[in-house]
Amino acid sequence: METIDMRKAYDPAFVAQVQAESGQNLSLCYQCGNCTAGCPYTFVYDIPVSQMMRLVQTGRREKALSARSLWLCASCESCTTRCPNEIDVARVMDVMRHMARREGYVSEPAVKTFWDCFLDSMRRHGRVFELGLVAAFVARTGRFWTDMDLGPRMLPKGKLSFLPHGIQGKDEVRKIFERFAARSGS
Amino acid sequence: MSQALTYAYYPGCSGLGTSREYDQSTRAVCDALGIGLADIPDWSCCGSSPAHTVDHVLSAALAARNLAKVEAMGRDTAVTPCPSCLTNLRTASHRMADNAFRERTNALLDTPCRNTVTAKSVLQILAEDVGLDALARKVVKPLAGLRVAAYYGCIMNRPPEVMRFDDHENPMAMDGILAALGADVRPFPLKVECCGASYGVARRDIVARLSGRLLAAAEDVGAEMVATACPLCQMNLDLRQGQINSAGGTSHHMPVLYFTQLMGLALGVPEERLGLDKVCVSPRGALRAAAERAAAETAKGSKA
Amino acid sequence: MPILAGKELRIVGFLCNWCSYGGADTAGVGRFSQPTDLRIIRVPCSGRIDPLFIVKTLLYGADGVLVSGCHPRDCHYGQGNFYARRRLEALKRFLPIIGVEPGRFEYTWVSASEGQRWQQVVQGFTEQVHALGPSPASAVFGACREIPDEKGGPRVAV
Amino acid sequence: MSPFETLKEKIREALPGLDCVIGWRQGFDPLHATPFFMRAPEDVEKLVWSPLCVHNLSTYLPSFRGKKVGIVLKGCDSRGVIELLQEKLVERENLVLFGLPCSGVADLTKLGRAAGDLDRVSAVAWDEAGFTLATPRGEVRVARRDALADKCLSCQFPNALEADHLPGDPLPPATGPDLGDEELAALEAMAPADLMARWAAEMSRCIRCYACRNACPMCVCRDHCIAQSRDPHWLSQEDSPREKLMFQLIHTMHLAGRCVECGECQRACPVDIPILALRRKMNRVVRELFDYQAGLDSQAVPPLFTFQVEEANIKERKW
Amino acid sequence: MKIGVFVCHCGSNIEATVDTASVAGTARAFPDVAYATDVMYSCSEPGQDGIIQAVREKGLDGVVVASCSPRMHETTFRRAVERAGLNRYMLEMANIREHVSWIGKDREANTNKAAELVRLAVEKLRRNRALFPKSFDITRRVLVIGGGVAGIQAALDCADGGLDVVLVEKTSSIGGKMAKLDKTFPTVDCSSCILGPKMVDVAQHERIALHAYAEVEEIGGYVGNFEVKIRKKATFVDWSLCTGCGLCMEKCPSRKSHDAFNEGVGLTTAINIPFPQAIPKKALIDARFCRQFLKGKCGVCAKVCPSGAIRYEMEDEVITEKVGAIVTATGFDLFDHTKYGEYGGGRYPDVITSLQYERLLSASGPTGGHVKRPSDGREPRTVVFVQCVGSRDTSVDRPYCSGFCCMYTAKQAILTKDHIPESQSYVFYMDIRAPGKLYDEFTRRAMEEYGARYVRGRVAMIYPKGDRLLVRGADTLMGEQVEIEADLVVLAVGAEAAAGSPALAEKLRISYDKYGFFMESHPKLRPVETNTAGVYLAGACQGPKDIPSSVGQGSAAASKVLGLFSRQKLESDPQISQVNQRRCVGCGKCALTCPFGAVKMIDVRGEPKAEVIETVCQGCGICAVTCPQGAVQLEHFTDNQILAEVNALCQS
Repeated sequence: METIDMRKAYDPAFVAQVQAESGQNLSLCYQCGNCTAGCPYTFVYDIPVSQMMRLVQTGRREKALSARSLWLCASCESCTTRCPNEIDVARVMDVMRHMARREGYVSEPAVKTFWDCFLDSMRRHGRVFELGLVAAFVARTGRFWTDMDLGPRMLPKGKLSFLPHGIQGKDEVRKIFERFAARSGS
Repeated sequence: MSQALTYAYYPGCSGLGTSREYDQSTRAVCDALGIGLADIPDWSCCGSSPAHTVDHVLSAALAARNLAKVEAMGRDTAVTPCPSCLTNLRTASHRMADNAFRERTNALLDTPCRNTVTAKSVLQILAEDVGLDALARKVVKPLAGLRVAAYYGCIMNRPPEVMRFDDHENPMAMDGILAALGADVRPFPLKVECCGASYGVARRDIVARLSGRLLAAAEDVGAEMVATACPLCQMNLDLRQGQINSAGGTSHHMPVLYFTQLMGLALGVPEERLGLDKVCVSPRGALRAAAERAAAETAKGSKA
Repeated sequence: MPILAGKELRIVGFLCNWCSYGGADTAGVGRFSQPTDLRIIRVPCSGRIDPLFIVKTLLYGADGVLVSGCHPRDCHYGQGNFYARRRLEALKRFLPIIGVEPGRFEYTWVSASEGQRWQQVVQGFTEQVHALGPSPASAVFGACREIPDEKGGPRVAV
Repeated sequence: MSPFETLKEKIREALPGLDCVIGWRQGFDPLHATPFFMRAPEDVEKLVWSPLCVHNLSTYLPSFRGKKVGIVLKGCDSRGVIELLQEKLVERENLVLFGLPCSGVADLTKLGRAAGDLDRVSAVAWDEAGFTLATPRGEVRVARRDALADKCLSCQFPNALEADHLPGDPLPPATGPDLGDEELAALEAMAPADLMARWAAEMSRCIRCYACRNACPMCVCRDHCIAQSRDPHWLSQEDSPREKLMFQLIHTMHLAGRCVECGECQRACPVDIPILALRRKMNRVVRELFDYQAGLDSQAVPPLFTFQVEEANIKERKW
Repeated sequence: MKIGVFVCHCGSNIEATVDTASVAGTARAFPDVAYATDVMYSCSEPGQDGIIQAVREKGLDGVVVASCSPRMHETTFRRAVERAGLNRYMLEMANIREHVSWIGKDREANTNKAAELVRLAVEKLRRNRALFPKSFDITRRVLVIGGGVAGIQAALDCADGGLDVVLVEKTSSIGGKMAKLDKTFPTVDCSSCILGPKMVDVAQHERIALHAYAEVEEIGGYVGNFEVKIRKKATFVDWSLCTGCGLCMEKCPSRKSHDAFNEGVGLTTAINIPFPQAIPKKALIDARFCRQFLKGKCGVCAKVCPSGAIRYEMEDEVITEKVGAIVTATGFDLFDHTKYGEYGGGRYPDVITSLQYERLLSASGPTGGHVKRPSDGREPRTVVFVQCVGSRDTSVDRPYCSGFCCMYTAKQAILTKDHIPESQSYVFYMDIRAPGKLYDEFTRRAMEEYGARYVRGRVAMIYPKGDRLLVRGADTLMGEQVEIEADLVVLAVGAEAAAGSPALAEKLRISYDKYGFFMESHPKLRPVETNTAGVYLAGACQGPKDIPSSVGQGSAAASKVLGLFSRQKLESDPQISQVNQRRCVGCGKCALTCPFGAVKMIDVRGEPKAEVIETVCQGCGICAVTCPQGAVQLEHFTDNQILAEVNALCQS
């Protein structure tokens, strides 16, 4: 295991950015571990959430933003609700996920692809077209086996529409995405 | 309860698809209870989880487009059955209380949002507006004998500063409703634990583990049915029950219904308006067992 | 105060000895940094503060006056802050009629333990007074001249 | 017998047991009535009662403390008496109160404005509709609402609130415009710096005669007014608008919750500074905060000399 | 007048951000200032000597010390000027430390501000005059409020020192929290064996009058002469007749009454003596459960009582006691763990508080000292202790450390092993706080000798799984989520201010912090005094404290009372109101508003005039504001003094 030079490893800009974008003061965290204790996703995380907070405290941009945990957080709010220091932990995770996305850290590609497909569907139709979403996901990931087992169970129930529910205001929704893209300069 | 009670209604995208029965039963139950639901004209997706994983302003804007529509309707309360939509609508409102954030949000919109709308869940209005005593009086087919666990999902009540409804660790609104319907509501300990959310498609292992734990806990407290208030929870627990069983080597056979479907049954709403046929694990067996149990109870009672 | 012209405004505080003066001490002990504008006059109780002291202070050159006492029910003398609350509230509502902006006078309650709160009060009030700028009183009435005091003879200026 | 004649009869009857009865008599010219201390029954014949009886005679009462006196009261004057009773500066058992219903008194400044020069008015008459002034230019007619004191136009207490004798039928409250409110609204609409400058300009006319104070029935300090003391030393002798305004504010604060708004301060001002507005503002504040008006109840405690643990109308501000 | 100004460096505390020499230089130009200098430590002996020397050599008649807060050292410097031959009130202080040097780093602005504060002090001092205290008689009795170990110690020490003591206890027995404990750390002494004899001493001490089941209703008066109204709550038993035989408890048919002494772990009878060692050992009826009160008929206890002591018609009685000093020892309450919904919010019977566990461990407890689960009476094998429940948790408004939970948890882990050798304890902790003699060694023993497994992390949730409890927490040292299936979970609940503390503080006119703990006069140097003369603090009412600290404070408070009463008479503070009767018009507004009735109206040659009763006036100055002609002036805070301060600030 490497020895860390605490001074060199500390990226003050990273700490400041996370705190500014999340509106949370990470120095309030005293590492009690309550977030990790309650997090239903700890079992799939590479770095438990309390240590994600620690990485912010110690200014470890690279390690934090490349964590798979960021992409596996479901924002279930267990950590935020139970934090004894009232830190909105889920928001901090969300903000780091924004940063990771912007800076090209994608350690769980399938998850990101699913979300991208979801947003695409929304952008295109104004509402989410579930069957189209899964189809797009399969197409992009090549994971043709995705939920194939569920098809036979669902189709007879008449739950899945084969056509999207377009709305009149779908241009408005598209413009939201466009303005957002223009604002963030991407 | 006033007959004139009418809310702006936001069905949410899944209401048109995978949770069609939730939408149907919500409308049927509200109808039966004299609560008017006025659909928000030309509503769009709230942004759901994917939007807030990208950016909080984008997420708020997608939600705020709908809030602005409610404002245009001249209403101040919007109700939605889906906790995920609810979270997005309420989080958008919560953050837009900050003027700078609201301005950034409105910059993405054609029609600016004034942030005058309060979003509430269907569960909240049914629990708060109707009243449990009044509800109990309207029951025509009590759910007597039905051993049910009320499962709220992780974001119906959390974080409490945003959701402002019921207890965030031990919510009781649905328990209260089901009890008023006559059901035998079990003390379910994992009411607010996450089911795996939308990871079913990309990481089904997550859902198998988390939802599997919920089903096991429901069985542990003797429930024969789970009542939910969330489309994603219902889908994970019901539609993916097979995946759960094969991943965990279990053999759960637990019907998972929306609480509104159970309300409809008890209030005597015709079954075809409740979409009972749309759930994967059939509730028939559990309902029959409950009815038999209730009959036996009554017989015992009359003998004694 | 020419050396600090433009940086500081003249803010006068009237603080009761038991709670708020102690709270200001607690803030000092905690090293809670504050703007330097405020000058504190210590009185035993907020009930000792004649609203006319405040009128006088505002008319004779202060840009802001801050009064602080014990929280209601916590007065060291039992009732002083209850009387003060009535007097000060009446004064606060009256002052605009002579052209004193409402934001130039505030009264609040800070206990001896509330160092952090005192910091926030001072910070907030100072910002509020700076947002209003210098009081019109000096421009309208001119700078105060030497006032011969009751002991007779003019005082020596600083 | 007219109510006034009845009252005179009552005064004649009471006088033997009293040190004096305070009323009004004709003054040095047709427009002025003047305070009058009746000691003998024959003095009563000189007593006058007219819209020119402007003075609030209750101002004189504290100087008769301990002696038995009578006093003739308009409604507004009676509030001064009640306030003095409340503060135990006069004793009820030593007073005989002769009340008269009053339909308003003239504001000589207003009449002067209409007549051009008050000194050259040779006669004055009045009726329901107004005043007629005989001037060298001929008769000048002034409508009631242009002639009466502001306070009379909206007077809520035309009848003495406390009286031993109150002949005649009580009058209803006046329903005219509240000019005081309008004046306050106009002042409050001004920018703060302009308003302060306006006061400075007004006060620059002040000659520090203290007529405002001497006319005030609630100014009970008399020889010990802090305006003129060295201990305590609130004011210097400097002739500046600041010092003069400070005195007005001292007067206003000392009157908070005690002022009966008789307007004597402003009426007495020889240079017509609108100082009543300050007292009126404070009265508004006291009324909105404590739902209290001075001079209505001799048993009440003025609001600044008491408190509620939970104040209904004072909300703690967030700091 | 000749004034000397002494500007203190306070080492670097002031000098670092204030140019004290420049302040002294500026001060030399102030009116009447004859001498000004800066000093290193004005409060030190050489510092004080320097002041005294300057007064004598320069012929000063007044001194301004610019240093720390007057709340810190005003008394010190008053004594110094007195030693120099001046009246002690010819001193003013400028607070240039707490209000200047410690709150800003801008040396220029600070120096300027310091100089202005000195000017303020000089202008006030120019109007000071010599004041002389009056002496008055004192009542040599002390009231002790609260009969826990701190109050017991204070009462015994005062009584042994020859004072008459009135001890008021809210519950029906003294003993407090300590009486409920099984053992004490770090010695594992039996709690009732060491407390019991002290309780008996209280009962037997001829100088102690004990009012149990009583509360302080009202407190009037001042140091030396307080008048206290005490409400003796109705016990429905005539204690002068009750012998504590316990026959009533044996026969009482209402056996499901809340057992407060046992923290609700067991049940008791409606008429009960809370525990065998209770002092006084007297029965009382809990009317909430008594059939006589609920149903109007029963009367069993009245029938069986051999001394005929039962009085169903008894009512509260309010008595008045005169005392000269008060020791407040009202202790603490436990945090209400039901606020933690994630730990079951009180819904799971086998999730209990640490004090409930003490009762399970105690041989005199409801289980006779056998550790049994409340749900099924089974002996637990796996016991999980969760620390910091209601401590160091901002989200429940308890950000402070309760101080003693780490220690009692270690003790309970040790006792668990003693009671059930085959058991295994787990302790979830955040940090171990054990800074006391033999304390850290004790927690080490819990781990090393008794095998308690300590896990560094908080617990996020507890929920039932079968008939056990699943405890899910984190091991932050491993960075892992961990689960333990436990038979019993003990929550180490923190301390909070006793219910009703703020109300009592208001009666006592002392300050309390935002959590309800009483404020000491100085956190380091005056830990048992309050800012109200004659009122002292002992024990956990001032902040969470363990037994040795509470006992120490009980003795400390007693020594303060004994010191106070060692004087024949007390001196009144001369900073009180005075009436200039020449200016008084006798309107009586001052008398109307005085909270103490210290102003009376007298007749002076036929005219009413106000007069201040000097030993009753407390110097608040409310009256001074009511007097329009300024006839009432508060000495040392006269209109002219305050106006001089205002002028000093407004002309610069």
